[in-house]
Amino acid sequence: MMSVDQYLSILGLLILGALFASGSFIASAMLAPHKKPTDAKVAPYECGIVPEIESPQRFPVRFYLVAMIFVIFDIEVVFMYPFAVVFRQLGAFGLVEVLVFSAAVFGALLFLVSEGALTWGPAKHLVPGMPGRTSDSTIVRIGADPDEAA
Amino acid sequence: MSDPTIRVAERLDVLAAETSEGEQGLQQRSRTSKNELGREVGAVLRQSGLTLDPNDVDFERRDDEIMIINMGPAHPATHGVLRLMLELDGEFVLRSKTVIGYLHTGMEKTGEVLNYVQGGTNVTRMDYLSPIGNELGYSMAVEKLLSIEVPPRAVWIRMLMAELNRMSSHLVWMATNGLDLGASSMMIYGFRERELILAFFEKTAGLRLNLNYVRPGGVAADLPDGWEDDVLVICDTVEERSYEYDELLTGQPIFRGRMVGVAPIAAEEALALGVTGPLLRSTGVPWDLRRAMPYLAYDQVEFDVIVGTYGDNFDRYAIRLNEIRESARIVRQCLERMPSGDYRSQDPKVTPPPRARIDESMEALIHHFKLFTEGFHVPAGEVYSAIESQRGELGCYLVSDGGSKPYRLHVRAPSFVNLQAVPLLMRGGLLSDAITVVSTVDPVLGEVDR
Amino acid sequence: MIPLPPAAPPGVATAESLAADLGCFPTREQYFELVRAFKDDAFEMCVDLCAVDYLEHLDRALPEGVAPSRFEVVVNLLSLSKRQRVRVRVQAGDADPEVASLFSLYPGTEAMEREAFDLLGVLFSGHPDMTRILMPEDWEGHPLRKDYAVGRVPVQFKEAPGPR
Amino acid sequence: MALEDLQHNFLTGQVEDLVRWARRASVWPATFGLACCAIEMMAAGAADYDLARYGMEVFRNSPRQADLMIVAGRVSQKMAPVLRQVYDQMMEPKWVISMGVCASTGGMFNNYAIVQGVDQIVPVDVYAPGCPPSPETLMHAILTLHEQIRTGEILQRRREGRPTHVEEQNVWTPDVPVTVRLGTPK
Repeated sequence: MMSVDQYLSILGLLILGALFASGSFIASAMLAPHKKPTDAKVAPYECGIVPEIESPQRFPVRFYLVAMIFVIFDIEVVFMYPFAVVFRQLGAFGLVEVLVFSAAVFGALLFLVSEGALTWGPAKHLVPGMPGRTSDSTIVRIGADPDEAA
Repeated sequence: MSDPTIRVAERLDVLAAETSEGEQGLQQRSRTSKNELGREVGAVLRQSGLTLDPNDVDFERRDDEIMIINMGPAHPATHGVLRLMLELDGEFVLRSKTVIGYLHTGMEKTGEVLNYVQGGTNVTRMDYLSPIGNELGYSMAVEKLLSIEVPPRAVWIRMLMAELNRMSSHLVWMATNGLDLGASSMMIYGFRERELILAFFEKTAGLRLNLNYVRPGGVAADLPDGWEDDVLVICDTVEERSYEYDELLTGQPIFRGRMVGVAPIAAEEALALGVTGPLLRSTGVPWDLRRAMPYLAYDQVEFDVIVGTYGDNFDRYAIRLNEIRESARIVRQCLERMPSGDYRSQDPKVTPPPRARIDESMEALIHHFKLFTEGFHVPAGEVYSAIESQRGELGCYLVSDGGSKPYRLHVRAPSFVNLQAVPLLMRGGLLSDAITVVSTVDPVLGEVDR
Repeated sequence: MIPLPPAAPPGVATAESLAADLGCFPTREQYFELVRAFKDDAFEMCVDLCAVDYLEHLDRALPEGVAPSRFEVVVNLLSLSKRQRVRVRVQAGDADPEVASLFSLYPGTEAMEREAFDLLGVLFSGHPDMTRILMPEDWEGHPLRKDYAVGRVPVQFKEAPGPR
Repeated sequence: MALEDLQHNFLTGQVEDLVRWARRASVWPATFGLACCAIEMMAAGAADYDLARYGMEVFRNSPRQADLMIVAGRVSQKMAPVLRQVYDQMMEPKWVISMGVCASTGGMFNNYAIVQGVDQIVPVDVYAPGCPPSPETLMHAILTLHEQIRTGEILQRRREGRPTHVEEQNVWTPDVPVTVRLGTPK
């Protein structure tokens, strides 16, 4: 019985959540204009132009790749939560345990980077002398002597 | 009753037909001719022979693999009402085409209706970031046709104002370029410095923008007294602040990542496209009209022509940043060597007599009346005069038939020609690079659409 | 006045032109060859191309041997190495003006030719994308022609009722 | 605690006033910069003439999040349908400031290319004169709009391009039809 009050806070959270969600739905239903939005308003906003050519729904595979990478690291964080709650009692053993776990996931990240899944840009042809460039290094000042300027 | 202000269209394609520009826009690959496709992919210039070889352009992309979207007229990053149709494969820009004309004001037609005295007000609204540049191009063309001499003080005042205008235009570029790349604090600094210059313009010409200050025959009014210390304050503040911008932007990894090595252009491609200004100088071609074909008194003033090496976005940024300092240097020399004398040519045909003399002499009254009703007559002929504005060579081709109105006024707008390099610069880059390309080409749509 | 380039087609009329080193008046047939000759003779950039409608001025000052026509295409060539400017004025015909396109020589003239077509109706054969550039797609007529009205909307100042 | 005992020591107000006050205080403009006036609008938004003090801190780029459209610049015939499309896609309640004489009446460009007055396309609430109007003039126009919002009706739609609160004096109305004129001028 004694443990019931532990769960009161969760109950409170659920009730507040439900209240807020339903509240916002009801408010928007009440306050929103009742007229059906016109075709112009429903049209996709493309900088003022209504597109004629229906854009295809197929997306390049790169986008799904990034989604999968996100899932891996999301799961890693989910496992961190229970650890974070009890990591004081676990002491040094817990710490080592988590480090091993995150090292394994970090291995996955290294593999991804080596495969080039995260480098999206065009093959940036790094011209020599690029990194150290300042706003003065690669420009030439041509003085007034006409032969040099020709 | 149905509310007229709400437009009820039955089907979506009625709306689409209203805003579509048909042939002018980007068509599906299956419906584009090979030559035009090469032009849009920007490939036509890749080879030294400047001819199109088919295997260079990958034609066999199927229509449903790619997406054509509009970076359209109402877009924050297109510096005005430029509509850029992009063909995207995911994040990569395969093909692009600029659709312009959304700010076409028919200025060349209006130019034929206004006489030579009023012409300046029409021309000055073309490139609204450099009013002095437009008026200078127009006035020098008229003066060449009239073959009259402008007094030295007017020449030096024009040079002073042109360089101040170059500083203010480059400051707006630094501001909007920073905003495009996410450095919104640069927007605030850029416009804060520009207010100093606009305050001086307002003090001299009465207006912040569209000044109509440079007129055929000289300038509208003399410099206000005490202008020396105003100009000195402007030069010191802007020059010292430009080093702050350097610190703020150049070292930033994000800024470098999006600017260094992005969208390079080769010298021969720039020349073939007729590109001028900082875009051409970034490829290493040392061509600045102020140095190559000096006008006004640019040959008596020493300044440096800033030339880049790689022709990429970073070079264009570095050129514009240093040109602000060069302009400040020129302005200081104008400060020291400003000749005295009258600020307009005393030729009664062109310049209205001072107000006081109108009461005394009948002849001055007739001149004044004739000038402000019908305007002065320009002998028949045609001339092309060019100056170096912020974006490149701004030329004014004027044909006169002996009357008091120009028969044909054509202004060669540098942004209009520089915009043709956009498909070439954007080829194969990311969508985020496309934003920096439009920003570093720095088009001003007022002069593109005229 | 600088001489014509060696590869120029024979018999091209030239004249003094204001603020340019040379003014050439080729016929429509000589036009493309002449511009190609200039391009090979270190004229790297075609700076400007525009069309002019001489509706009322068929008697304008032209060197002899050049038959004036209503439309005229004016091309400005620039040599960066020699720092010279040349202006080529070709007579483009009366009813439906047509001239060879310079796109294969100077790709930079693509937009300028489209604007000349859009505003004055001069056709350029061999141009990759001969469509309008400034006016809306469904616009009839070419606005910069001399017989096209300015399109002034009458401004009611005087007769407007009510407090002014 | 009868009513006469109230010493006005706490605020009372109708809900409408509250809504009007809230709307007036945070009107977000959509960036619809066309020509020279756009540069003055940006200058008004920057540090010296800060628009942020009126709650217009952010220039929203998409019409879905904007309340006010400042038509800053000359509207060409090609741009007219695009302007109308962006206006239609803005959320209610929305207002329009026509900034500059080119937007208000076609200005000095009385020719084939410019729509002679943006009120032929969208109903306009406040006209800001000037070519370009200096940032102070723009702010004066914005304050007049705030005044309109504070005193105007809340829900009533505008009719025929006239702001809501203008009483029915014989205001001169342009006899130009409220349609978008495409093609050659008649």
